[in-house]
Amino acid sequence: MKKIINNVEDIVPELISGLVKTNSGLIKQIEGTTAVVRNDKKFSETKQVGIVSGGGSGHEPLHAGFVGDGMLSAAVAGEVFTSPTPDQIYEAINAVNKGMGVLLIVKNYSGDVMNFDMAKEMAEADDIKIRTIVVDDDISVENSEFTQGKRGVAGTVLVEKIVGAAARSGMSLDDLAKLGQAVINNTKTIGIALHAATVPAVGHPGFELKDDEIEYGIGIHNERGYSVEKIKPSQVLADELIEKILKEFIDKSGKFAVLINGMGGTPLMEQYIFANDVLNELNDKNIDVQFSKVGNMVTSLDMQGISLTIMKTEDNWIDMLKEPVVTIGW
Amino acid sequence: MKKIINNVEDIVPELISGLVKTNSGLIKQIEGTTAVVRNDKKFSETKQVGIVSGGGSGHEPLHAGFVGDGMLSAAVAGEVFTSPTPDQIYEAINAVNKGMGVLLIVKNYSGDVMNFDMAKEMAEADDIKIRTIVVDDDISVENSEFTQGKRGVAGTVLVEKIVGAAARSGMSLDDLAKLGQAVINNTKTIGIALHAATVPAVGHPGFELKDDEIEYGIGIHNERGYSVEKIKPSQVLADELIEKILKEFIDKSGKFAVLINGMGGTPLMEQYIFANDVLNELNDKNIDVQFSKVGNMVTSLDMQGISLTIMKTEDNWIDMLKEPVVTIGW
Amino acid sequence: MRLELEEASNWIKLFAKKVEANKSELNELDTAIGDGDHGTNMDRGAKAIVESLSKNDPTNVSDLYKDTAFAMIQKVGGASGPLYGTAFLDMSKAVKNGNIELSDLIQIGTDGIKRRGEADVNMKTMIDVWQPISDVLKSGKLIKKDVKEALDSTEDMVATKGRASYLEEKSKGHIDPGSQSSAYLFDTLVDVLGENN
Amino acid sequence: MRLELEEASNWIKLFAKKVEANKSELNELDTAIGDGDHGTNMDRGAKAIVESLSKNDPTNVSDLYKDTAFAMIQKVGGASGPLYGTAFLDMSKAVKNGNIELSDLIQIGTDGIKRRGEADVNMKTMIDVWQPISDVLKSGKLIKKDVKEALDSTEDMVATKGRASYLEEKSKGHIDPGSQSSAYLFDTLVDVLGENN
Ligand SMILES: Nc1ncnc2c1ncn2[C@@H]1O[C@H](COP(=O)(O)OP(=O)(O)O)[C@@H](O)[C@H]1O
Ligand SMILES: Nc1ncnc2c1ncn2[C@@H]1O[C@H](COP(=O)(O)OP(=O)(O)O)[C@@H](O)[C@H]1O
Ligand SMILES: [Mg+2]
Ligand SMILES: [Mg+2]
Ligand SMILES: [Mg+2]
Ligand SMILES: [Mg+2]
Repeated sequence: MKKIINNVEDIVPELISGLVKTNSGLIKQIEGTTAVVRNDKKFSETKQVGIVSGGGSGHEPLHAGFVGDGMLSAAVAGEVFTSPTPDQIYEAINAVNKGMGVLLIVKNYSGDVMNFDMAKEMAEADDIKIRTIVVDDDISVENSEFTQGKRGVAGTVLVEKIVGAAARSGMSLDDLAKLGQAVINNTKTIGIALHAATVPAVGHPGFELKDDEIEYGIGIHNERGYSVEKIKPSQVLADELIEKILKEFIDKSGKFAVLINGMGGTPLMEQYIFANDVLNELNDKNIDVQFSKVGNMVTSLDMQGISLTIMKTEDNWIDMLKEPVVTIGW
Repeated sequence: MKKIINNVEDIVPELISGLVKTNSGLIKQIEGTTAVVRNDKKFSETKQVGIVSGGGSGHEPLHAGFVGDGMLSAAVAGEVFTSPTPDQIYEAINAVNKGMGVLLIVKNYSGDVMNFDMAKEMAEADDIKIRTIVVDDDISVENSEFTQGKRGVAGTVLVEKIVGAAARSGMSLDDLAKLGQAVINNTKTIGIALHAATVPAVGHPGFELKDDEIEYGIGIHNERGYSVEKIKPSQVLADELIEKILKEFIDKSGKFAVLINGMGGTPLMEQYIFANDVLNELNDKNIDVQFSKVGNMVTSLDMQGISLTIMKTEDNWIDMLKEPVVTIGW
Repeated sequence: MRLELEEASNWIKLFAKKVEANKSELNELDTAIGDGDHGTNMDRGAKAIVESLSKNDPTNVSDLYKDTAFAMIQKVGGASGPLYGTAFLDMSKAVKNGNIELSDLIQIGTDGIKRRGEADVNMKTMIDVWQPISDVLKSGKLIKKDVKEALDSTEDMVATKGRASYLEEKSKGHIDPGSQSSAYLFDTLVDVLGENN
Repeated sequence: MRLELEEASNWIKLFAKKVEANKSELNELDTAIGDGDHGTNMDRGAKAIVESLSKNDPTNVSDLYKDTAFAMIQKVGGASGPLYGTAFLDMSKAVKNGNIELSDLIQIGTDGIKRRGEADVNMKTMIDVWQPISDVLKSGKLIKKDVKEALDSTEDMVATKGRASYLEEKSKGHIDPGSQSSAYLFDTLVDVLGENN
């Protein structure tokens, strides 16, 4: 394993320290935690529902990179690929609560769900109103009804963007939770890997792929997918993933949003070539794409690969996606 | 070689097509070229000196990702790692010329210098006033006086940012060229690689490094550096690179700007850990850092590695670096 | 049978030691069907327990379990932190107003895990060790063979909760990592009680 | 000696063929001391030349050289595009008002490269083939041995221009890729002239 790090145990505090040092006007660290909270003037002057997200580290810029006016109020970073602890989440809730309540955006992993739940119980004991939405956009796991359910992956950032825009405009906690759940229901993602990630504490890639193989349906923590196949041209990959995702939408009319997400080790060049193929194919299929975004948003350490997220939007979601925000990563 | 592409010959047009499709409010393609030009309302309504940059592809988001209000007016993309041709550059010049002249920002490679020179000659034949600045921030090549000179690398983006801000504020062509040259003189970069890039037409990494080796002083086109050593902790790397760069500045007082640049295959996590070490060390050395930025700005395909750029600023350069811009990549 | 402070304290410390010694083994089990960090997580928790106990030096079993719970909750994260944390927190509350039977105590911990994890037996989780051990204690003495049997039973299960559930059928044929760490907990309990408890 | 349209046209077409056939060899040379694309670049240029000539079917040598120059300038990029392009553009201008001596023509092309590249002999660039060939032509007939000698002379040079110059001393021991493509140009010139020119 070759990584630009110091001690493996210091990865998260050092990462947060680097983030905060290079963006001090935007975010600050919550003392004694690896959580960050907005540090801009507008934040201290304006009342709104607090939006808190978080999860294991290794997905940068998610989540800390999406803290700022119009997106998250605070983000809590756990150890690499490990949910943060309830006390840290509780601190973040306290740091953003302005009396209008706090919405928690959680990715659907048992660890995250449980730790955020415990933090919620702690905050409720202080009479803070809390609502939780659980993102589960990954459609690669079939039969998910009988299990933990689907995973939360790249679609999370679109949820954070829309909910963040609505919170900025003054929406109430209950309405935000309702909106967030509607967005989640309409957001579908699937990913492929060319090369697995190397978890620093493990020291070798989570799984092995041959020189001409890719894996379909991977998660963002090296969870293996549903099949290994030979690499194909970008165009074919785009067609396959689109077909799989579109099956999830019964009604294909209306306005759609698309996210092409790099997994960390795949350069922008490939992401844009893939984006070109995706948009061409969606256009051929008469899907009306009104918003699209490309880049490393929800990564998996140094994994090489991409994911495709398609969202069927309602109301003014497209406008909310397009609203300018001040964050590191959007 | 595993890459998400179609035909190797179609990489650049498809990449540009993806970029433009996903950012149509911001940039548009100049017909018949792989150059892009600003497409925002303000561009068509405001007069300013045109700022054109460009170079080989494979460094995304550079340059097209920095086209927008406050940075570049247009960017010209050549084949992978190959300078664009003069006719394309000439088209870009024509697309941005509003009568106040056009500044060309060129990285110091003989191909780029010559092709931009020819485009300049073509435009001057049309009575367009042209000035050129040549970025050569890479300090890894010693004895550069006797050769082609130093290479232009990640510092280019800081030059584009400051010159772009000044152009937006209405600065004249001659003053912009003077400013740009002053910025270049004060900008120093050095990079390391953990893994070489794979040029698609070649199909294998440009050079081989062992599992515990890194190469110091690499260029952004797989140009080899000055030494191969064992990987070290981020802190040690930061100290070494800083020491090497600070030697270039006689006067270490004043305000400094810092860019930590990912080479394409290195995740943000490592970049921020490295940034933390860099800022700690500069702080210990009493260097007054007033601006810092972290991210994949000037990449080298899928190369794993980072570069460190330090700039000694003058006048209001820090403010110009901090000014908000509307681009894909800044 | 009830655990007094000294026994309970020995138990928790032995458990922490066992976890630290078997960090890599737990990571390996979790690499096969999870994300490879159960050992790292539990090791962080074990160290936090040791630190907390030596700092607070709890003077009753309720505080002992509470310190254990807080150390797990605040330092582990992931799935195992809240699960062990909830078990011990519920156990702490239960013994607050007077010591209770060991078999009741473990059932209370088990119920905490079930509630927190929204899970039950046969889902290939640590519950598949906690519940059988609780049952054994109710009907008599606990020996290491009981622990081993419970642990081994997870091997052939298909996971329907936790990270291993994404693997569906492919989760079969592997011991559940959380069940292994729970087996360490009950092995060390037997060590404290003696095989003739 | 002057090149008439048919000879000149044959020359350029043979050169394009030779380049296409040796694309990988040029890439390999450029991988050693450059960025590995000289073959890809020149091949793109060669294809553009062929296309342009078949489309425009130039009726005089000036137009022939101009079409060649434009194809190189517009399709090659990198360093070699402007260099070959400038050489042929200057040659086109020179023959516009009447054909000139071949030795003068090649010297004009060489001067164009020197001007564009701000370079001279002994810097391990294509100039180290163009200039010696130009000298040979001035003093008599050109044979392939002359071309080979000029090409081989680049092997021991240290590059001070172009991408290879970043390698400083390490650029020694390798043939310069642009000199190799230039050697193809002059080898095919000999083919057109015949070894007894
Ligand atoms: N919902 C749940 N209910 C009960 N136990 C669970 C649940 N989810 C996970 N577990 C237990 O937690 C263990 C994994 O812990 P750990 O690896 O530390 O957390 P994570 O899965 O977040 O990485 C599993 O082996 C299983 O025994
Ligand atoms: N300044 C220069 N003057 C003359 N020839 C040069 C100069 N720079 C490069 N060359 C020639 O160009 C060749 C490289 O061409 P090519 O690989 O196509 O371009 P690039 O270096 O941009 O990749 C070199 O081998 C050398 O012969
Ligand atoms: Mg985990
Ligand atoms: Mg090149
Ligand atoms: Mg785990
Ligand atoms: Mg080259």
